[in-house]
Amino acid sequence: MSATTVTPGKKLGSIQEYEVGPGTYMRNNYIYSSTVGDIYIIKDVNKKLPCISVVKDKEQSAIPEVDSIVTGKIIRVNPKMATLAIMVVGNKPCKDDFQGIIRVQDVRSTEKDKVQIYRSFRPGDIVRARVISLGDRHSYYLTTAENELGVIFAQSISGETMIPISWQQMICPKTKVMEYRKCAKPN
Amino acid sequence: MSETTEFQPYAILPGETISLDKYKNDKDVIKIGPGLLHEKQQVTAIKAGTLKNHNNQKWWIDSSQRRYVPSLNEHVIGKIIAKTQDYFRVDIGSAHSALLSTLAFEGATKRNKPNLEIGALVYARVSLANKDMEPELECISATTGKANGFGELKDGFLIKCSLGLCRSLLNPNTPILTALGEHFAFETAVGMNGRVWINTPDISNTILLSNAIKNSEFLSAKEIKQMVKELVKQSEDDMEL
Amino acid sequence: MPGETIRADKRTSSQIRPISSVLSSLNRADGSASFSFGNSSVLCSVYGPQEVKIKDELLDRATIDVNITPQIGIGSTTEKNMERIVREAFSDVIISSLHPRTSISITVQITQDDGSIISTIINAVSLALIDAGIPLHSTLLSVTCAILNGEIILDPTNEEMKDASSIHVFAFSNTSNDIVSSESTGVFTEEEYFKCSDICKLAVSSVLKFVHTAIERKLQKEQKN
Amino acid sequence: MAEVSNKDSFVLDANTFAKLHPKEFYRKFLTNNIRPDGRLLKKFRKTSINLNSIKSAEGSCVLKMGKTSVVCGIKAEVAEPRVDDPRKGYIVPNVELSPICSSLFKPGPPGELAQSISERIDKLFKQCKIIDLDKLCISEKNAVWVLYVDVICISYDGNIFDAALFSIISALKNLKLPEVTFIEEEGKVEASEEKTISLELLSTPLSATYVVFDKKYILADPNEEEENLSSTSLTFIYNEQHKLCGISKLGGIPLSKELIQDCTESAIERTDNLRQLLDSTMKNL
Amino acid sequence: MALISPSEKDFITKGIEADMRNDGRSRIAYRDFTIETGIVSQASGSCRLRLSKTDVLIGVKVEIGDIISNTTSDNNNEQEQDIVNNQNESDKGRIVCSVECSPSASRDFEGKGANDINNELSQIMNRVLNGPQGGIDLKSLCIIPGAQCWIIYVDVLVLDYDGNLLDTIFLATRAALQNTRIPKTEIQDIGNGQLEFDISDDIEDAEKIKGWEDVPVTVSLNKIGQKYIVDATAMEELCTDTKIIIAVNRNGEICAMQKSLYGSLNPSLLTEMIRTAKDIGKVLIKNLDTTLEHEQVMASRANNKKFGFFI
Amino acid sequence: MDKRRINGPEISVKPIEKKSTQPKNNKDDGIRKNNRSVDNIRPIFIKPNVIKKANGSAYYEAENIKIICGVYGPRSSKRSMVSDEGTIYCEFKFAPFSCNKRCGYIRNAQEREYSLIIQQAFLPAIRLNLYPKSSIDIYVTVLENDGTTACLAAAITCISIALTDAGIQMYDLVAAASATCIKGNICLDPDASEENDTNSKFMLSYMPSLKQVTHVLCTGKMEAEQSIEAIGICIDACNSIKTVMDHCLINSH
Repeated sequence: MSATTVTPGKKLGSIQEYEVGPGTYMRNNYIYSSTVGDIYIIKDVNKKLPCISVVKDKEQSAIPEVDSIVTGKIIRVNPKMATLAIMVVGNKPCKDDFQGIIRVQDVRSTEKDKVQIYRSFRPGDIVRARVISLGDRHSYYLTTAENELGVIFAQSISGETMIPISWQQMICPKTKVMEYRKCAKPN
Repeated sequence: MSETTEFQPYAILPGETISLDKYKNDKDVIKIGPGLLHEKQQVTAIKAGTLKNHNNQKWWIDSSQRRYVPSLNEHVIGKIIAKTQDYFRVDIGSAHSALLSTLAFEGATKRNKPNLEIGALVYARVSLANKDMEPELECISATTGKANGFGELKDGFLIKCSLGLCRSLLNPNTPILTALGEHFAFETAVGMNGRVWINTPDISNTILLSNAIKNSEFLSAKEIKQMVKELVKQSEDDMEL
Repeated sequence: MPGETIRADKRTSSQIRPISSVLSSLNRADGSASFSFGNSSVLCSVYGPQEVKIKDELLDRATIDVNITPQIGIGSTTEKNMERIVREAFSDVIISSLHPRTSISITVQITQDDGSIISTIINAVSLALIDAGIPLHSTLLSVTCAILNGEIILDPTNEEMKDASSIHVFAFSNTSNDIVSSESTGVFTEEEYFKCSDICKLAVSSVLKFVHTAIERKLQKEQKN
Repeated sequence: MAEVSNKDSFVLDANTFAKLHPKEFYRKFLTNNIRPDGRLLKKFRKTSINLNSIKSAEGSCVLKMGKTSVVCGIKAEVAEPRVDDPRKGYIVPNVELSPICSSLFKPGPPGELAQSISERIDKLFKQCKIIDLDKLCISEKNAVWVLYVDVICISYDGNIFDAALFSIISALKNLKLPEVTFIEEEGKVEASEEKTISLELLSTPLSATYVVFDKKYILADPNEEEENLSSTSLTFIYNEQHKLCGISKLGGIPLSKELIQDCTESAIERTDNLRQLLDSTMKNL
Repeated sequence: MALISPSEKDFITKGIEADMRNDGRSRIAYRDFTIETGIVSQASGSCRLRLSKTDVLIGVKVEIGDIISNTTSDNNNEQEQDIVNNQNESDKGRIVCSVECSPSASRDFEGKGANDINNELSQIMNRVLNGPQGGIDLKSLCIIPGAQCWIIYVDVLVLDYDGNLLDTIFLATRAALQNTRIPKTEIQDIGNGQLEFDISDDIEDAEKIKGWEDVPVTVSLNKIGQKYIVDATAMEELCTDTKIIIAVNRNGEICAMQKSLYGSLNPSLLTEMIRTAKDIGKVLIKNLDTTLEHEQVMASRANNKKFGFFI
Repeated sequence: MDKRRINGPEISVKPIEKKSTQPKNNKDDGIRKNNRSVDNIRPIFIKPNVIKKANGSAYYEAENIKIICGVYGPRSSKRSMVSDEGTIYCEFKFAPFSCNKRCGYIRNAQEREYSLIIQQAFLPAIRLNLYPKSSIDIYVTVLENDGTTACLAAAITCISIALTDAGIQMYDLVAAASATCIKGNICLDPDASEENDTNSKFMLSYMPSLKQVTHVLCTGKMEAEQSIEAIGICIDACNSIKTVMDHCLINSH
């Protein structure tokens, strides 16, 4: 049993003592814990008060927030946009897939209007993108207009894993057939 | 085009393998067309029909079905089902409705766009067809960029029939169209997606022609000539009434 | 085989009832066929590849859905179980990767049920798929057999199935002689099961010959000119 | 064009790789004959049962098979028998796959899987004599027992048919029906509090299920992920005299006779283990 | 849900904190109401009640039904089935209420939203009126124990809505039950233990429902900010985060209590609410009875002709 | 005739209990038949994380009450309205074999009402502003029912554990207690037989450390002061239940 494990609703201290961190909340100038987990007090040099947070060990499913990097599989493509099933948020896989859309003007930063969607994505490709807004009822809005974002895994027609050779081309090692994709820069 | 030989036995069922190695002479490559699948060094049939080949190089299964699967550069007749700012949605009888960009017309520019009403018929060429995408159409020919026949089909009458019949109508030496041509003046457009458009000044002729075309599917050349003669006689009696 | 028992309807134990089938009997469906073993007859129609509802859409292949309506009334759990058997049997036969994000819907109406109805349905669906020109890896055909007081009888009627000790439905394809789909109920031993599967394989090859001639006759009618 | 080394340019950690490429993830394990959850290919998951824990039901069994857990409860009520067989009682098996056990199932009426399993269990009761329905007769033509056998799935992790069948058989085996007398004039049935009679089963059929992954690996007792990844499933139902009560091969890939035969020994062994487990749990009840 | 702008909400909340409401009422003051009873001829009893703009019409129909009706009786609505299920004695009648909000009353009653609200209101009415706390002597409704009994169907139609719907419904129901007449029944014993009954259909000797005076009325207390108000208007209801419904009968006993909406409240405020509800409830019942008597007197003076419906 | 399930006979009835000849030994010295003390709550056992596919789940057992609850979410909500705050959806169901009289498969009015009550009890406790556009789906199945109001209170306690197990941020755990009035005394945690005898039911759900009542439900005739006394008793019960919940969460953490 680690030092102090707390359950939701436990009074941790007053707002004069600590800064509110993740897993805690403030109500009539007292700080309470909002999840079950261990208390971590991190001294932050440029802030005068230490920041208190409660961390739950069993990672629960994350949900996409604005600016978080998500990874997913393309499920549908049409000239206006590509639809993506978000399977991983950051590096935590989520239990149920969320739906995201990459609009044709968010595919890349250069020559936005000359983008042909089927030269950028194909159904079945694994794509890494960034959330730009919470979007509408069904899906989040995503963008791949950065070098590290785009297709990280694609299969050629013959079913081989293709290797990116430039930011917009991939090659199938077996049949040497070249296909167009908006590839992500390998890290 | 040299005649196509029919390969015995007569009918092929899906799953039957076809041995082509005795036709494979060393230099040229055997091409396999629709209805056949090349898997693990053997060719199997995936549709039922008769095996046809074109001087032993191109092999395919000739089968007739009713559902159209778009493929590149085929001429189709579609009906406009929706209009948006920069493209029309066209129903061509395939799984997904096709997209016809407003700029894909001869002489169309951002400002003067063709105005087609919803429900209008259009004769177009398939410009993009792959299984992952919705098919796209163009009303300009691939080579000349001119319309040459593409664009809206005004009035006339549209009939739906099987793909096999449409393919045979496009084949010049099928008797039906030439036989009818001798007696009636009519204008027609045949789409590979099982749709035929017929236009004559006189409505009764149009109906007569469309029935003739539909019945001609299972008739031999002789029976077609006989049928056309009767139709001509019958239409002359109506004239006298 | 001498001394073979003759059944109620004068058939020997390894004799199938007369088969009859009509192709493209419906003009609005993309493909349709009716098939019957004696009085068990079924009408099947196929629509597709066509638009699919967003919630059933699969990104890399076509969604196959099967709908069976019984002779009288609306489908109950028995029909739902048959739908699952038929859909799973055809899941690998249909090359669904050629038409991703579409739906192939198979509708079956049981016009008369007099025994071995699942086999009749599988054969009717195969013929309807062929008629619709849906790409198929192979032609799947099926025959039912039952063990009635110790003896294996082919293509049992409802009466025979009632007092049979076990009923076996087998489906084979024309590309491999392994069992594609099999559904056996009742009490039986392993040897009986494999004996039944061999007998059914023989019967299926004779059904395959019938289907072959049926398709050939239809093609000859079409290739007149 | 520069030849690029084909090292996987994107290093993904284990569980992201499992989420994005489930099939390759499994192949990497199966090539050396082990499964991601540590079991050998032919190994069944640990099974435990807990009998008669629900007092409101006449017979009940809570079953855990790995992460799949189901609760089977039997309620006995009285009804008039059918006209054509006045001595026969009813047995009404139903499997509920409610949204509580997995996100696969939506609220509303039972889906195809639940209906097909209920149908297969109902057919099993009809075709192989598990209970003698005449024993359920209270008084001919006026009152018979109706056994409502309801299986509620608590946590769905694949192979729900084996779990449901085993929980039904164990619940039936220690069913406690109250002793009843039929009162002529009021046409009612009166149950006495204390004395209960139990029902002896003519045969105890139990099942073992396998799935075929990638046409060559046969996995016993698949969990939910293995069920999704493989297209062919094979279920054997054996009774206590090692006679088959049902074989069901669903799905596309054709299976040769040898493959089927090599599953039957392990199926017989599995169903015998389950019977021993049931008897030992009943002994130290 | 109808929407309210944050500034409006803030204005109302501040007002209530300072014990001032838009229409000048104090926090525990009720709007006055007008009643007309006996206005629907076919019903056994009826009443229309308007609490300023909230307008409700109640029709009470008394019918004969069988007591244990777990067989599929013809109008097998679910509500009735539930009342039968949890009423296990076999010598009691029952009361079946159903509320119908007509979409003309307010935008919230359109489409799916309507039947959620209808279900909730009917459920509360059924729970309060059936059982000893409902005040009505259910045993008196029984004709032949174990077989036939009187069933009182209370049908509520909401014509217009300006907040505090439930209190209006209960006031109107109590008035309608007071106005209801049950035809007289004679029971003959036709030998071999079978009982027979017939109903005399002249109006004179139809009696009142026994125990209608003990029927409770509800007081809805809406917590806004840290204070609570009674008889909230539609606008005030939009600023409420917690609503407590307390049913009180004429001698101040609590017959039912239920919280709704999304907020929470501390126990001391809850106990204060219960005490205020008790007093307000008693006062409310008293002046409901005085208005009914007053209407009786007015009606007898104008020799029983009732007019003025829909003015 | 439900076409989607296996159907038994049209009507089936429970056999009537023969009035057992020898009288039950109800020497009623104590107020309650099963001589539990007035403020006795049946011993509670809670075990989190029992459903693999659920984000969070919990199993609750108190002698003859057995409840299983699964929490799915936060996940994209199919329900129409877009809101910058998360929503809660709850489905409460009695298993067919859970009550004395067999319950049907389709949720009846009482189960729909309990689902609504649970939703209203948890709305003040969950930090919904952290889960915009998502919905938290709570599914409760009662496996064995010994007192319907006690089951409702047990379900609320069990859901708090499941929500925390799912990692959903909450202002405070929600504990709930039920009570009834027997011979003028307020008795806690009534079982089925006690509930049938009296018609009064009382249920209160409470956030112990924020000291806020999130839901109260009461039927049956009670003096005003008595209901206030009942509220006090239930709040003390909720505080003691909270200690059990804390203990269970910290152990399984």
